[in-house]
Amino acid sequence: MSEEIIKNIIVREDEDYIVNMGPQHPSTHGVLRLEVCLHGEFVNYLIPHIGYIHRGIEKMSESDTYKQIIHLTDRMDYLSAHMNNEAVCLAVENALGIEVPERVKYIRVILDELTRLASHHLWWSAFGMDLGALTTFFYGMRDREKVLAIFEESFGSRLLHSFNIPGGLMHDVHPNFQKHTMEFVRYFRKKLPEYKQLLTDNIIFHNRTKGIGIMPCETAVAFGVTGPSGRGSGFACDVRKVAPYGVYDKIEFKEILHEEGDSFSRYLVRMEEMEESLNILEHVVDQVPEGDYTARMKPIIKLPEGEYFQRVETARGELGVYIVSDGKKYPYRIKFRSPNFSNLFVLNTLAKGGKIADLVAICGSLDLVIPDIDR
Amino acid sequence: MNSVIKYFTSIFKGIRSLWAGMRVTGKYFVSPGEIVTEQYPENRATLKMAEGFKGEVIMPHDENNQHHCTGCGICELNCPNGSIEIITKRIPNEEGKPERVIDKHIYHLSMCTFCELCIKTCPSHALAWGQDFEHAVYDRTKLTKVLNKPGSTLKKEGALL
Amino acid sequence: MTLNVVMFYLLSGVILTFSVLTVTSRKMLRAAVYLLFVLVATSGLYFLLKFQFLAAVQLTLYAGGIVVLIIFSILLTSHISEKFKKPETWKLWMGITAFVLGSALALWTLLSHNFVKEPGVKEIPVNMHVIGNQLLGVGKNGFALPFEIISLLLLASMVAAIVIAKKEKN
Amino acid sequence: MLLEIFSFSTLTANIDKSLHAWMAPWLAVVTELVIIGIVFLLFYAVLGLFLVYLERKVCAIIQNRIGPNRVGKWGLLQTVADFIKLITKELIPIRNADSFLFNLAPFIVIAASFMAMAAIPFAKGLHAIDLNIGIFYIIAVSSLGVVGILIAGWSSNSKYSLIGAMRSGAQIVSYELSVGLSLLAVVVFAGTMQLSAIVESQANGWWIFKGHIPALIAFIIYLIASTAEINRGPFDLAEAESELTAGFHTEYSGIKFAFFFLAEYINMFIVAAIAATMFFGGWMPFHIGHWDAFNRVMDYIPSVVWFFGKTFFIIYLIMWFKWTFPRLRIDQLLNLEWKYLLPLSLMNIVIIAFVVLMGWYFH
Repeated sequence: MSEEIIKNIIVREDEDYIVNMGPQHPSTHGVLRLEVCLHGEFVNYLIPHIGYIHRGIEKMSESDTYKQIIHLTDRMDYLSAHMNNEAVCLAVENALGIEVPERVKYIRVILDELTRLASHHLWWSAFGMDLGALTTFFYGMRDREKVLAIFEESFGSRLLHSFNIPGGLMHDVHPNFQKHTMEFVRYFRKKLPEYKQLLTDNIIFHNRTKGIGIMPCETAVAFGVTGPSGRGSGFACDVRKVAPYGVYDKIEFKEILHEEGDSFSRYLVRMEEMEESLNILEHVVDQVPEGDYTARMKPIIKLPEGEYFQRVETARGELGVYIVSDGKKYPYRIKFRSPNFSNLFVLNTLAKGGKIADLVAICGSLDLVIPDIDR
Repeated sequence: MNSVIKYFTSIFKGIRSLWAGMRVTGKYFVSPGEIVTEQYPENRATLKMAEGFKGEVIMPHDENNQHHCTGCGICELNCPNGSIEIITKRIPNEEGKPERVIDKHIYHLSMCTFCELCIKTCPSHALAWGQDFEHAVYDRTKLTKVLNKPGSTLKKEGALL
Repeated sequence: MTLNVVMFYLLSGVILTFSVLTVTSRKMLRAAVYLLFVLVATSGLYFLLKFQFLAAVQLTLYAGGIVVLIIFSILLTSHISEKFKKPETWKLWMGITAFVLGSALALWTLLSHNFVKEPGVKEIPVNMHVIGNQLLGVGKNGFALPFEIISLLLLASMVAAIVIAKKEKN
Repeated sequence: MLLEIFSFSTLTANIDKSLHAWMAPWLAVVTELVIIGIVFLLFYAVLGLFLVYLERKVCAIIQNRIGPNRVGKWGLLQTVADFIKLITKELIPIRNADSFLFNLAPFIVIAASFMAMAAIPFAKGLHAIDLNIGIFYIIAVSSLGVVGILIAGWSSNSKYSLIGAMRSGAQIVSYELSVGLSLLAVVVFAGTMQLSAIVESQANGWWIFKGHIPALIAFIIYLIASTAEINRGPFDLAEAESELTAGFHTEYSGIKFAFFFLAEYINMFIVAAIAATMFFGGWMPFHIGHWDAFNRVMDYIPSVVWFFGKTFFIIYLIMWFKWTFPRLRIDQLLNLEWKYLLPLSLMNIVIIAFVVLMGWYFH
């Protein structure tokens, strides 16, 4: 069944009207090249060409200690840097059988949700801009700035804050962390209706996204499309629910699901996820217990021989970390199952038969981060 | 008849949704107080980075030009990018025995990824984050810095800086 | 020599030059653009004669309408590297013969006509009511019937175009 | 009654008289033409630069930014600096491009906007040519601009440009109908196509008020259709940067690009000026029926101020659209025209004819 869905044979012909979108193109959000075959305004097929910013993170990780890997995972999906780090940390902690302090777990959840919000802000901004509504970009960025200010205060950097380390956190958060987080939640609750008026309810936006790039649930499962993109097709794949980590099992939150599977439902999933993140934040911020910010760890971490796997929910879907250890201080092999890689390759199936403008809308609604594809 | 009504209601609904969007942008147009732009070089005087902002790695020195670095090389070991080089020398101490002290703590800012591992792992807390963020230079060799100041010595005891 | 005469010769020169260029150019889009210049210059002649309504109609219909459609269809069908082949010799000679005969006929007609010298061109004010009444009039000088017939013709050609386009798709 | 003190006709008449006094008649005419040409060129350049500045400021404030603020006071010289940059930039020759057409295209676009500008009444007595088919002439010449866009897209030998040009062609050809029909509404009301006469006909109230609902509908249709006609957002498909990078002018650089850029902004001004003239009375001050005292007070504001005030108000509306809405898709764009705007404006014309016939408007 799923093999049939994935199978798409592309026949190239000499008279095909090929347009190269990328590697530098405004709508691919990075150095991704799409070889698009057009028939007038319609897309016949498209072939993604990846690898323009391959940095060999997996290979580099093989000569890094487990603590040093963290600064590389930051740079895969830079918009969910925190979750990427968490995946490695959890994998190492589980392998060593370390129980991290409660405080760490709660702070990690808060950071997860803040990072998710910041990532969705950027996605909303860029999605609006893809569809030609340039003002959304600045509104989204304006609100994202508030999250980044919280990050900067506590971790010293705004985007790539290698803040998680195996065993806990790098250092304790700023005393004002909780206060500022609550301030942000209140602020953003006021701004969210504007997002709705400006884009969600807009008739042009409806026309551009409703019924565009329909991805049935089977297709999502077959391609392994996870995260908001998969949940927009009704594929219940939220790792926070399926395999809870941290304190997600103690928190009540909804898994946002929409059944239609078009660009608009993927959009709605993310918009409602933002609201849900705010709910989680409100719920969790006051519960952070006092305590240590890290468990006691040896200076040099050596994992026992064996294979370890941990998955987390990043802003874009399921990130899996697979570590093979031979008992040394470096991992023998480390493999990341990155969500964007799977999300990208459904693009041909979705965009085929649509228009160029639809391709842009679909590409935006899948919310791809190219460095995560190439790693 | 039904389709005619539908046609006109769709027009009005469309116009109403467009008007809702225009109200948002119009509101911001008439309230320039909402402007969030930071005018960077002008606000240098008031611009204060958060404490613990990762500008660059520095080695704090006290008023006697003394620092805490023993030259043990743990930071060099822990750095994932090789952006720290430790050069030590041996000088005789008070008892006349040669002792290993830091000669140059070389820090390549151009390679640093600000992962904080050197600062975190330093056993004598000799390193810290500097707040300076204006790193642009015309020559990349200028990004290679020597963290210990010339003529500085090791502070044997005393409170941390 | 008044300015009007200077303008007349200027416009006529433009028309003649670009007409020749239109038929001799071997690149299709260039020919279409030369044709555009010819048509614009023609409307300039009308302006010179103070037939402003006619001039504007000329601009809208020919320059703005027909040439745009021609260019549009060229965009859809031909590639930039395409060029017309040089015409074969016999075709060239046939063309030249047709040109000589045609211009002889035109010249003969012009020269044999007895032109009456008018003292000056008077501007005829365009009255919207008159235009409206004439376009929809059925009596003398009425355009209702020609108007309808032309629209039928256009409809027929549109249907034909759709049929042709449909066929190609299947 | 209109005050004569602000009329430009005395000034122009004086210049005419003094020129004729010490020159041969033909030389005087040529001199006048040269003066008008220079005035228009200067106006064109200053207006273009100012509109670019205005757009950047307006969008900046809408987007919670400051906008240009470095060059000159409030960044007023920013666009001048941009212009200097553009004219000193290298003109990149495109391999396999049809260089003749490639170089010609910007001039066609800019000439079309120039020709349209000539017929706009800027103030009382400040009117280069008052054709008695004024509005028809403007529609006719502004339709020439699309030729420039089409050949720009084709001759660049670039796929993005070609798609942009084709979109633009389809768009302009279809939206011209709605523009024409919505302007026809006012022509029916005023009973003339001469712009000066249309302005005079609004001495006792602007058509948008006198013509109440049908005129309002016509105005809205005109605003939408003309925004589409000048390729501005949300109808900027021809240069949709997220799809086609820059559409038909992808391959242009330096001053040739600046020409397209300038023409786009001048077209926006022309469109707004037409809307101001047709619906908002052009340079005619705000008058209400027979309230003579009120009308006299209004007359003290110079007609130039009225004209530019109205025009910039409409320009602001157009900018407001652009910075709020997402872009339409090409088929939706054509749907909007053929399924909504065109039937509505046809209906509207019939209603207006009926209203005029019955005299159901304020006069």
